[in-house]
Amino acid sequence: MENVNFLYDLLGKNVISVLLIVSLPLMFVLVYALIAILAELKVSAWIQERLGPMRTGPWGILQPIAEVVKLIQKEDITPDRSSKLLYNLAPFIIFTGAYAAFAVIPFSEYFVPAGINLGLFYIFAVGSISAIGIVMGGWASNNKYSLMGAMRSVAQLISYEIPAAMAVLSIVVLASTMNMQEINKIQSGWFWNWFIFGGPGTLAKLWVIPFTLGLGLIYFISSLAETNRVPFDIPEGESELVAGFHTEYSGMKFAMFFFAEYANMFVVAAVLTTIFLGGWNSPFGDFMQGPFWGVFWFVSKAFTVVLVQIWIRWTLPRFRVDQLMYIGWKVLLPLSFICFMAVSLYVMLK
Amino acid sequence: MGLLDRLDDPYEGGGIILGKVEDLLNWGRSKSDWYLHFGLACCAIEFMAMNASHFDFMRFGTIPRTSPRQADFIMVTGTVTFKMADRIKILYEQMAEPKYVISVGSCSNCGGPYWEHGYHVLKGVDRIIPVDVYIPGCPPRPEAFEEGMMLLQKKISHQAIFNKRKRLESEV
Amino acid sequence: MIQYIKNIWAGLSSTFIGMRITWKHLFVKKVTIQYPDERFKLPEKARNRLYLEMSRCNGCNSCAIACPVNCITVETIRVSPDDPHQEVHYNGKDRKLWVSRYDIDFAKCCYCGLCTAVCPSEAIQHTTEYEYSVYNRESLLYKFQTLTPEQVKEKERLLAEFRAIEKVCHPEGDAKPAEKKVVDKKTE
Amino acid sequence: MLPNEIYDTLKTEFGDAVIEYNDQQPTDSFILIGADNLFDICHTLRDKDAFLFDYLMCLTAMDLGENVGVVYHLYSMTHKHRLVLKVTAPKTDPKIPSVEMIWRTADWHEREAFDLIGVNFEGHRNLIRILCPYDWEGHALRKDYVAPEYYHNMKVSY
Amino acid sequence: MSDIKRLDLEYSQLESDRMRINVGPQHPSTHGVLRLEVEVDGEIVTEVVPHLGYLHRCFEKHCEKMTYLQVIPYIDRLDYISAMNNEWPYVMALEKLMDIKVTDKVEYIRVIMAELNRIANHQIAVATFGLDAGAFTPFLFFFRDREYIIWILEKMSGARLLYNYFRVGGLAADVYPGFKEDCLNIVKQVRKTNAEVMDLLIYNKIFIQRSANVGILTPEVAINFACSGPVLRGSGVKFDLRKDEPYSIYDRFDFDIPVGTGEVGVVGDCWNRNMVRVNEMEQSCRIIEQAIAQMPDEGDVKALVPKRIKPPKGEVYMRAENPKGELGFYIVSNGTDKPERIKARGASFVNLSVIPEISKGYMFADLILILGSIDIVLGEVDR
Repeated sequence: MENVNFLYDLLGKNVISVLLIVSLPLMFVLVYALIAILAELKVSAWIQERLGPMRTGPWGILQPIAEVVKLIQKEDITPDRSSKLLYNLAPFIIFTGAYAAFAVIPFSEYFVPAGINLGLFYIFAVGSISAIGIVMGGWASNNKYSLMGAMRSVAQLISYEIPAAMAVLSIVVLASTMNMQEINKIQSGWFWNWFIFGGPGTLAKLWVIPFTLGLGLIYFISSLAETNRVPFDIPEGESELVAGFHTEYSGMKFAMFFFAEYANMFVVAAVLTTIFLGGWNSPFGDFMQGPFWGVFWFVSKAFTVVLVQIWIRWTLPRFRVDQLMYIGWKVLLPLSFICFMAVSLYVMLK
Repeated sequence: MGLLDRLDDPYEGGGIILGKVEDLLNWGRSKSDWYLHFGLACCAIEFMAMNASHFDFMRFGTIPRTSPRQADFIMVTGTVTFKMADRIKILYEQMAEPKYVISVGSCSNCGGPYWEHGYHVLKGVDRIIPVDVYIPGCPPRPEAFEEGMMLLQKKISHQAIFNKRKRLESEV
Repeated sequence: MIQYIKNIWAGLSSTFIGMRITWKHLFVKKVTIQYPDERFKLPEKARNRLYLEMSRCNGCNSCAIACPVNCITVETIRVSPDDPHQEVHYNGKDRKLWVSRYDIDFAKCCYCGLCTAVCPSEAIQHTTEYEYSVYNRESLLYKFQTLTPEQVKEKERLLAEFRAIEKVCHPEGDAKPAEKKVVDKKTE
Repeated sequence: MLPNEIYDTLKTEFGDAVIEYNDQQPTDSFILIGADNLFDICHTLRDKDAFLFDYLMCLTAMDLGENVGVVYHLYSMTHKHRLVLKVTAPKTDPKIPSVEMIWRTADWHEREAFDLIGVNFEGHRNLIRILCPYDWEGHALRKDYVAPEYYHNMKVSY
Repeated sequence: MSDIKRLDLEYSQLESDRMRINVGPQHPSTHGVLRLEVEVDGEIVTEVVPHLGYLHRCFEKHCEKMTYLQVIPYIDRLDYISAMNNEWPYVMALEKLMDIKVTDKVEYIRVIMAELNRIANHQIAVATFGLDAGAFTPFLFFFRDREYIIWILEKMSGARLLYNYFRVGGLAADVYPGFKEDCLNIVKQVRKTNAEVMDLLIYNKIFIQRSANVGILTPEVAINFACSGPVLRGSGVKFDLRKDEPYSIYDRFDFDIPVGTGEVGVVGDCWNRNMVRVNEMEQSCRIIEQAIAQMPDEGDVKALVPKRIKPPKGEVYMRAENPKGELGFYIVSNGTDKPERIKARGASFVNLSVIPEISKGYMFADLILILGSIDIVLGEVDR
């Protein structure tokens, strides 16, 4: 693919531009995480007829900044009987896993840090890194709650990887590419060209729309589980496991977990946006279409998905661990197979 | 309390830049207070009521944490018994610096109604951990909790990291 | 199999019902009272901090007796007849007792309202004041007496003088026994 | 059934073990029984069709000076009648048979009575302190109880 | 402390990796300071040992030192969520001991206060149960409504939580103008929120999955453990002191006793126990409406008893249907103005003792729900 990166064109391919391109997503992650934290606080408050943070800046919009300023100053405790190396390494690994996924996320037609051809495959590969970090952190903390949280979390991540992968695979079959930029390009045009509505095609695609909608739902549910959000937040379920695998973490290391969680939320939302919701494409054909509008559309779509995740969090109770496995293996997996076969059939007939 | 306890530091100074940085850091600490809710007795119900929609404690930037490691201050709401006292001490020691304690209600202030004949009641949580703010009441109104919170924020924002600050007038 | 599909449907539909409810609540008017800026109006008989109107207090000690937690300490001195500061009570009678000490320890107080119920002169009252958090617990010990320590000493001296004279006049001791009335419930 | 009828029935069955029937107002009328036969009497009260006292409302131990007494408030869910039983034992050696096997609810009530008054329930499977810490000394609700000065280096008195 | 451990033989002989977890005393969902020593085999709970006493505030010792009037503030602090209900059996016991009849108006006000407080208590119970299951929003909806109830109670008594309102033979204060309208508004609001929460929480599929068929308590076990209140009724036993032993004026009202029906799950599980509470709120609303309609406007509520209450020598056990279950006071009077002995039979204390029995074999997450469904208040457990 031609994969034009306008910054390379602008600055030439040297160290500075590479660093800039690498750090742009980092900047984005930091700013986004702050906004997402604020959104979480505010949305939860409004749903509950409260106001949320009000006294830090106008309407409390500086609240996340205060949190960061505070977390920097907090003492960094390493428990005495923990496994020091693993304990200290875990947050970095988790954050690396979340951040590395940003490498292939196409923010716009012209901006994707690394437009590799196996983009979706890469995301799944990198996404699983966080499982290692979680189990490291949970085990090294030398805390029973942490250990239980870590075990649950890993079991959950592994189980839900499969339906999510099946959902993505169906779209790969539909688009016949794993390059995320390509997938986006296929979906250009009006919103009925999005893969959640069966992708571009004639009216013959009508019968496949329920299946692609189902795939979108399956991916969304699995993504909730992969990011440990309610109703799948059993690894850190407050009422059972105090704070789950990060019970013993404090200060900046805890902040890393925090950031990684929100970054992960964005990654799954971005994947959902890319493969189902048309990525950086405008929903209205050529209206507001363009490289910079692309960033706008992409971010706003992804952020809407994040908001829905937050919305669900403050609506539902959480599952029990066996029910979670049941849903993963006995509901989502068979359904995703059915949808996959339907989509394959559609591709064959096309 | 380590770094932040240098109110009695003999030399003054630090200059404008350090002063401003300090302001920022103190602002961050005072505006973002994660608390370990230590619900013990009656006051805990009022505490829940304060977290509820009508009073909305989160307006002050307070977020509940269930793990002491991540908490900035601990709110002891209720009667502390001897059986419980050791645990409170352990939890307090597990918290990361800088840490603060708010003692809520008569019982944790000094044993409250149980101060005279309560053979099993610790007469004031300040006998085992240092308390920063005392909120009187049995139980205090939710607004009183919030007033205590503002008092704590005031205290935090007057603390010194780099240079000496004036003590709070009411604290002397 | 039918049950299986029904369960999935129930799960999805109840989730959407729940989300619809929370969505509605996202936009309703918020009920929060933003405390330091706006306040909830307390009912008049709200039981918060106690206040003692010293000019009405006649030192009868019934509040200290009624208090279940003994947070009120009252000490009184009898008014000697030749005291220059004779005071007339709110009900027109002469003051019999100088209240030399009236302490309420709000760290102990349980705000039950029993002391206000027994007060004959309505001197002690619950107020609607609830904002008095402090940095030091000692600040919660409120002293209500209006007499300065010098005045207390003066009164004690006057009383002692009066007693001495009385004793001379009535050596049999048919007058009231000379004592400084320290009222403490514990000794009761 | 009224308490006096229950008393008559028990008296014929257990003889001297049922000591006294008291119905002086305003006290709830109660039956005083000897400690030795308590278990059997309670068993009869629970299982006999005429009584069916399947619900132990309350179990109270109290310090009576020289004796300690235990009061059982019984209720029958089927017949809707109630009964008060009383047992006493000397304070120096307060041994009373446990009814934990009859009414499981008595488990914690008896542990509490042991904790606060020091009644020794014989036959209780797990008679340890329940409210005070396990290393607490003395029985707090006895009239002659003096609170310790320090507990784990914490001053007890104000 | 080896004697605390009381493992059944068959368990201790099994060779498997078990983990002992300490839940509490400071844990987000132990509803206070209960400590459960839980032995888990993987995620399955094999043994639960409750340790109490972390809030033992020596209530019974204080009673012996106080006069009868001074005991009332301490009684508020037993079950601090439903303080009005707590005071009632105590004053009733003393009234029975001293043979006092209270006026009709007092009775009606007491009923309304107690039922309002029952609604407030059940709101907390259902809300925290939802919180244990992970649903945060219903918690705040209930607390928003509870605030309106609290405002009424505050206007009546002066305090928000610990009212000290009932007196022997009367009440501390009369109703304020506009009381009836406030109560009727509350009833409306409670019904509205209940309908909403039904959809949001109670009939939510996830919630049903979590709480139905969990922690099944059979009626026989419940009676043998002397459970009471919604815990007993959730098991299908139709027993309510307001109907079975009508005290005060409850025989004048028309209301039902909700029991666990097994509509979802089986009778006696957590969902049914919780549902009984939701239904009881509706019944309380009905009682309040009837009481408001029947309440006489005229009449004195102040007690016509001497300031120093000196009941005659005697003993009395009085019980009343509290939101949590049967609260009984056993008062031994020795003829002076201070009681010889007061024993409080707390409903939570008795209901909690059933925990080790019904939580074996369920998952660790279920244990939290079972604990939540029993609705304990540690002030009443530890006294």
